[in-house]
Amino acid sequence: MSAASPAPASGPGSASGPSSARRIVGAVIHQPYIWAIVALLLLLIINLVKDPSYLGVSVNATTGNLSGNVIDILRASAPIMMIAIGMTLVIATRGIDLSVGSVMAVSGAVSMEFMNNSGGGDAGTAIMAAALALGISAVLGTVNGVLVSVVGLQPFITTLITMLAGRGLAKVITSGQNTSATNEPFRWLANGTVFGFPVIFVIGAVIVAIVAILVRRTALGLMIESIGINPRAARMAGIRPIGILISVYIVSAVLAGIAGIFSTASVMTVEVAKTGLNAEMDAILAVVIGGTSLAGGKFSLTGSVIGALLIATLDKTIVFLSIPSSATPAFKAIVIVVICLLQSQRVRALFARRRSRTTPSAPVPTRKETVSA
Amino acid sequence: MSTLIDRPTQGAPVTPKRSLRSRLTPNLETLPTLAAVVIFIGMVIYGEIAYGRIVQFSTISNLLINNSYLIILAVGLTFVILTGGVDLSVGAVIAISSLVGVMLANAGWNPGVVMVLMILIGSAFGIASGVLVQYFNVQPFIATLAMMFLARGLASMLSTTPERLDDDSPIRALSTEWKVVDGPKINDLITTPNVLIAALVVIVAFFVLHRTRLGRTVYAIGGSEQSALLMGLPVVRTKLLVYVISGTLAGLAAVVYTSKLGIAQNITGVGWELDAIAAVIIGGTLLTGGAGFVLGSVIGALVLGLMNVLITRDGSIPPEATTIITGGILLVFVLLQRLVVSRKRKT
Amino acid sequence: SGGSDAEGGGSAEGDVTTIGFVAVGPEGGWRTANEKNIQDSFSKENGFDLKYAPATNGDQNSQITAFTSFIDEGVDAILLSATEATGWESVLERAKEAEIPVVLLDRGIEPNDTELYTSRIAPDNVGISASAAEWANEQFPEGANYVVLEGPPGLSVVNDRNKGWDETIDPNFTKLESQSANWSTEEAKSVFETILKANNNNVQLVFAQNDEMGLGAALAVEEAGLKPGTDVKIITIDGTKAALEALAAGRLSFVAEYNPLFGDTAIEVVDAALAGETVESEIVVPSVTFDSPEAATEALPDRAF
Amino acid sequence: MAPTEPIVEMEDISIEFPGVKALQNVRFRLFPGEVHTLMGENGAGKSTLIKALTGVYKIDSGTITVAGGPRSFSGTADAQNAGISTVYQEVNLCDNLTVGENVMLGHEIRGPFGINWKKTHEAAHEALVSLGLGDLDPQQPLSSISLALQQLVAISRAMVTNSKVLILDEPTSSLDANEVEGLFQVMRRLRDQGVAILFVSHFLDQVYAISDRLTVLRNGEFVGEYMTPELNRTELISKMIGKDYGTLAALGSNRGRVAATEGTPAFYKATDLGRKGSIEPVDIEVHAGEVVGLAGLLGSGRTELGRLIYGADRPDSGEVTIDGVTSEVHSPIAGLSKKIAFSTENRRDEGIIGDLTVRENLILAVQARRGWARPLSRREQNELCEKYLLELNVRPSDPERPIKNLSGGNQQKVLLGRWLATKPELIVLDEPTRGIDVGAKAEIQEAIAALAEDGMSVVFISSELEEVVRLSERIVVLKDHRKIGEIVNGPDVTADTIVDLIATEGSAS
Ligand SMILES: Nc1ncnc2c1ncn2[C@@H]1O[C@H](COP(=O)(O)OP(=O)(O)OP(=O)(O)O)[C@@H](O)[C@H]1O
Ligand SMILES: Nc1ncnc2c1ncn2[C@@H]1O[C@H](COP(=O)(O)OP(=O)(O)OP(=O)(O)O)[C@@H](O)[C@H]1O
Ligand SMILES: [Mg+2]
Ligand SMILES: [Mg+2]
Repeated sequence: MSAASPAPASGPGSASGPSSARRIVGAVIHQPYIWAIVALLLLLIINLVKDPSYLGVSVNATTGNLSGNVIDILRASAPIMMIAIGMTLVIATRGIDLSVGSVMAVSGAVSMEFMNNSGGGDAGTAIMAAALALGISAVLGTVNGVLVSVVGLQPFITTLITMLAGRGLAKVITSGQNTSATNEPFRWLANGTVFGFPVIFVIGAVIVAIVAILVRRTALGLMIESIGINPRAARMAGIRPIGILISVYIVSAVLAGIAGIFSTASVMTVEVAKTGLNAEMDAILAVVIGGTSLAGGKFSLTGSVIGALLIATLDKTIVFLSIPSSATPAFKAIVIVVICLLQSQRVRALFARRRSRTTPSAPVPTRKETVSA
Repeated sequence: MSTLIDRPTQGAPVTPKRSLRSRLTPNLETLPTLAAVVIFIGMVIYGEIAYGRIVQFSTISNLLINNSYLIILAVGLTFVILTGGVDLSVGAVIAISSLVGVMLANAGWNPGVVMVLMILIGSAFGIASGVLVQYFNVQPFIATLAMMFLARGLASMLSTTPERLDDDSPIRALSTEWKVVDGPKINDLITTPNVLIAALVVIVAFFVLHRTRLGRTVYAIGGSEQSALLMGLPVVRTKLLVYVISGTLAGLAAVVYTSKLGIAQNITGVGWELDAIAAVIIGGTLLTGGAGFVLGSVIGALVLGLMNVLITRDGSIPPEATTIITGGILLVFVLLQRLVVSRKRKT
Repeated sequence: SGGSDAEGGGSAEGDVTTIGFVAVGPEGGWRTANEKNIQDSFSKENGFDLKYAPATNGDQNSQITAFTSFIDEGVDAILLSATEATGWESVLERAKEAEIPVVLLDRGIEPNDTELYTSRIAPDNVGISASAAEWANEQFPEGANYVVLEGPPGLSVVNDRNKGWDETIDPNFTKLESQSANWSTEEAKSVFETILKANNNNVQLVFAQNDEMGLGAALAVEEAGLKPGTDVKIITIDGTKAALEALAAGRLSFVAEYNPLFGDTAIEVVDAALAGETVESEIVVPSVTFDSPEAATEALPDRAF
Repeated sequence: MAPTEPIVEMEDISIEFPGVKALQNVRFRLFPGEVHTLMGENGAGKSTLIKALTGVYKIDSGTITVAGGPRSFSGTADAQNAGISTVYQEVNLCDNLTVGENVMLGHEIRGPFGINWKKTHEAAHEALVSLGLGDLDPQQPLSSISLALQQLVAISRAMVTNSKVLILDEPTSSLDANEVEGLFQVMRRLRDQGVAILFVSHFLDQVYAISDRLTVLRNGEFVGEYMTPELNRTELISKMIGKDYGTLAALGSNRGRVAATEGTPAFYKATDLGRKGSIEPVDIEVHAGEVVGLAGLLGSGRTELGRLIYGADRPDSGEVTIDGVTSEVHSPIAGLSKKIAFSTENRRDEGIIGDLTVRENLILAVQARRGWARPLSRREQNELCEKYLLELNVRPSDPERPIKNLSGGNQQKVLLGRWLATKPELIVLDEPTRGIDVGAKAEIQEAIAALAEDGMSVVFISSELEEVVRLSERIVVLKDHRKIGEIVNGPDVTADTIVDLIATEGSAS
């Protein structure tokens, strides 16, 4: 499903032979996101109990596309995946980006306003609109990055400010109106299919793969982690934190811009007060569920992708089971709490102790880590 | 085998210079808070000149009455933020606590018991956050986000329609308006029990933070949790306690707010946690913990309240600009703090 | 320095009447049209100085702050579009004490104590959703499976629109589900696509409580390879231009207008109140319904919102 | 002298961290009224034993008896309540608070209106006075005083409570001789009052000066318990390192090579290098293959000068030529690309990247210089690791272990490896041997000498003057952030030469 992002520990090239499959399974079981996978499977099973054909994918007779709940989930997960990937990188540097939801709204507002005014329905207009939207997103990301790295403001407060101002900016762009446009190629981004698969998911997966290669096949990942773990030491070792921090916030904002395009293209309307609302929370949850610590440092893109899928599945499951969607937060809360508990040292130590009754193994010492918000 | 450098005995280590610096440094620490006070006064003066009728009994009374809940929330968050944590759940806790409270009061429960229960609901969420943070090493952001989701979700399950407190409910008495000075027309100096509750909370919080070991431990944890632990301070208990304090005060804020409006609703308090955090930051508390004052947070809450009043008075600011203005003001304050901190590092 | 008299502020300069408008703020097409209409009506040329105070994120507390601030300032009259019906007693009493007339726009207050305000000008939410239900009853004499897409649960509009619908719809209709899509097109599309799957596309009717959600539902229907208007009929409330265009194109089936344009009425009421005349406490703004593409096409050219 | 009942008795203590047996069946006894030193190489398990006693780490097996009864503490606070005060190895204070608040944290004096600040500050002053810090203002922020003073402040915390047991883990690592003597006087006084003191230090002089009894650990195992006077230094060292003292004795001196660099152009030459508020303009030059020592009192500005050479801080005056080329070194990466390396004295905050593995830490600087786009292949990384872990004798030598799990001394070696891997032509070593055991110290000194022999330029900073004299060819002496002189090393130069220079310059000004 998420073959796009290579596991940080074992590169695809190194794994070969019949034992490699077992080794990958073995490696996955020890990953912190194993519980997210379990939760994801559980949700799918619950849905299957309600409707045994839940996982069925069929070709829609009228549209000729693949259709099914799984397809819907993939589609819904694409925007979350985008912002979660960007958020992962930001969090790895010990930061946080609360502005992604507002950047989504700005990006959507820019593209809708542009297409609405230019009136062109062709692919060129769509590309121009998207480029403009991503450009402005990048500017917002630069503002975040510069305030955090050069001025030295705290990421939480910096991005809280851009979150407030960004939403305002989106409203200014459309003069407070929800703006629609018609442009078939743009709409196709979110609603079309290639080889029966939703374009939006394919693009999402490709972008995830690009980001994964960019950070894992170069030394960027190592540098990002170094900055997240010990910024002063990283600088002394010759890493340029300012450049990396600014780029990370730009990447996060551009990915949020893409998410904004995705979610406005699906209805071809930007709703200035709604588009991307609380999206930052979903992204942060996806990252944490995926096993990346908010304290920065080691990160897992695969984990975040799984986290995004889990959140999309949860959203869909609530509606599928006819539970009032206003109760969704409560279910999210339960999922987070349970997964965080399972990931915690204390609970893992408990498991280890239970296991050590049969095989002698190391009890885990209680070690306190300094936690920063 | 080894000789260490002998320090010339009489060459005392620059003590006089240091004591001068030490007399200066506390001022630097209070500077962001002082700046908040100055800007608040500036806003008052500007408002009075530009729009008039700011410096009058009723406006000031209403500023306090309308923001007493925010002051209480900001005080609670000051504790949490001083330890380097954050509590995102307070807004949602107000929703669930006031909903449960009104429903029980209308079901005929003793109002005293109901109010205590409302506060305890806040405490319960605080304990849950604290346990997650302290015992399971969940980051404060995530733990309290989970509690925010839980509280909001439970509130929506309880009721999605506004629950109205009976007209004769004694809980409403907390918002009885007492005229301290009866001015012409409605220009009276008014206070309500709610305002007094908020004032009491501020005084007690100030005392706890500056005059008890608990308070000092809060600051120490904010400085370095690891050090506090190895110095033998009760870190575990204190960290748990700050979340309980924050939760409890959110419960109290629910009582205050409910008594004022007489209703409770599942959507009450959306985004108030951000208002409270903004108030704390404007008041000069560092988000990384270890430095700040509870009185600053009160000023921060009043700055936000006054800003809303001024925007209303102006009456021509487009709605899309309001959040930009809030963001801008916040930016000015944190830049100011940043300046102070870097100035301090240079000395 | 607190002393002042009520005449000191707004009307001291002569004919300019200062009006405080406690508003909701951008929320959707309908709200924008409504608030723009009010702002345009109470213009400088008409002798008004309108102070516009939108709520922050629809938070009632910010409205109360704005309201009290207007009282403290001593405006001549206050227009109130409450985000929430309840909890207004104490501030309204203060306005009364300060002798400032209050006119409620759109949303009413609960409990509806007419002593506390001058008049309420609004279309009839209950009546409008009832008219939508009547149309549904006609269209599906032997009933149908339907879904309600509602606004954020808890809002009084949502409760009113549910009330009118539920009271009127025939008992032989089956309500498959009532789900919130938070007034949003995007959410409505996502929610409805799942509902369609959960019910194997066996849905004949959607009651969307605003235009935006109805348009989202139409997209989901098309996405599922069905035809809106034929396979699934969609009812929306508000009557914005976008909805009428969709109705004209056959993508929606019924649009009930919730008329936002009552600025002129509001001016009359305010003038009367300031002149000391008694005003009717309940003024219903007449609204129309559109039940066919033709009706929509006809209305479109001079649709103001 | 030794009463019959030990106040602390640890039997068969074992602790295992993932992959490391930090302690195996260790026993330890502490009697009232004695100073008992815990000896052992880096990573022998000294700090771990202390943390086991105070409950910071849970023991896997074994028993701890305190004052006659079995005890297991849940942490420092718990141990403190039972009369055991501890000063841990790294300075653990809160630098957002004042000196006095740090001293009194948890022991503030309370009155009817909460904490009585006046009395609390007075008590803090008293505790500071007992360590000879009477002129330190308790109201000044901790962050404004030097690391050495902070270490003393940390110790004075222990003076506030009337403890029966006092644990000091390497309290002297950044103190000067006077301060050490002051501390020893206090320790003797407390000992005479019947307090049991557990002491850790790598300085043998200090150990012999203060301790009554020794326990030696090696590789997490108990080697033996001895009365100090009954064990001579050579025997002690052999017990610690498990082999003969010969390696250490054989260590030569660089003094013979002094003249070799005269006349040739300097590899690194700075004129008027300075930075406001940290160091006044300095002229300094280093030749290829030369070791230049920086000597001075604590806080004299040696670190600052080292940082300016590397570019860790931006100089605001001065001209630098490297290899004859005028250069600007304004950031660490600029220093690195000019083939300068800098090993920090502040290992925890500026050195290691705790959660990364030894391998990642080791290659970091090389990678930073190559830039992010040209990653080192896994093979290249492994080669670097193999080479330097072996060369510097890092234990354990597993490159995939998080560096934070290594003992302090081994972390230091990995960091040295990080810099050597960049093949620098000039390396600035700031206190590379601080807190390092005798064996490792000798190894590192040897490595430095060998590097210079191979033509590398070295700037060597150490508080141990003998070390500076032994290794350097020229010694730059700093005082109060100024360069006050330069000594060409020779047979008649000793530590006292430098001390005299500092003292006379002091009285002259
Ligand atoms: N938290 C930890 N996790 C894993 N391993 C650890 C941890 N702390 C220490 N160790 C390991 O335990 C062993 C003993 O370390 P300890 O810090 O006790 O050494 P030490 O004798 O105090 O050395 P030094 O003189 O360098 O301070 C070392 O091998 C170290 O790598
Ligand atoms: N992190 C810091 N915070 C505040 N002051 C500092 C800090 N580091 C150094 N200083 C101050 O700068 C001055 C010079 O310190 P520096 O570290 O250069 O001295 P040094 O000669 O290297 O001594 P040391 O043996 O401690 O390394 C000292 O007075 C010290 O108090
Ligand atoms: Mg140690
Ligand atoms: Mg130094």
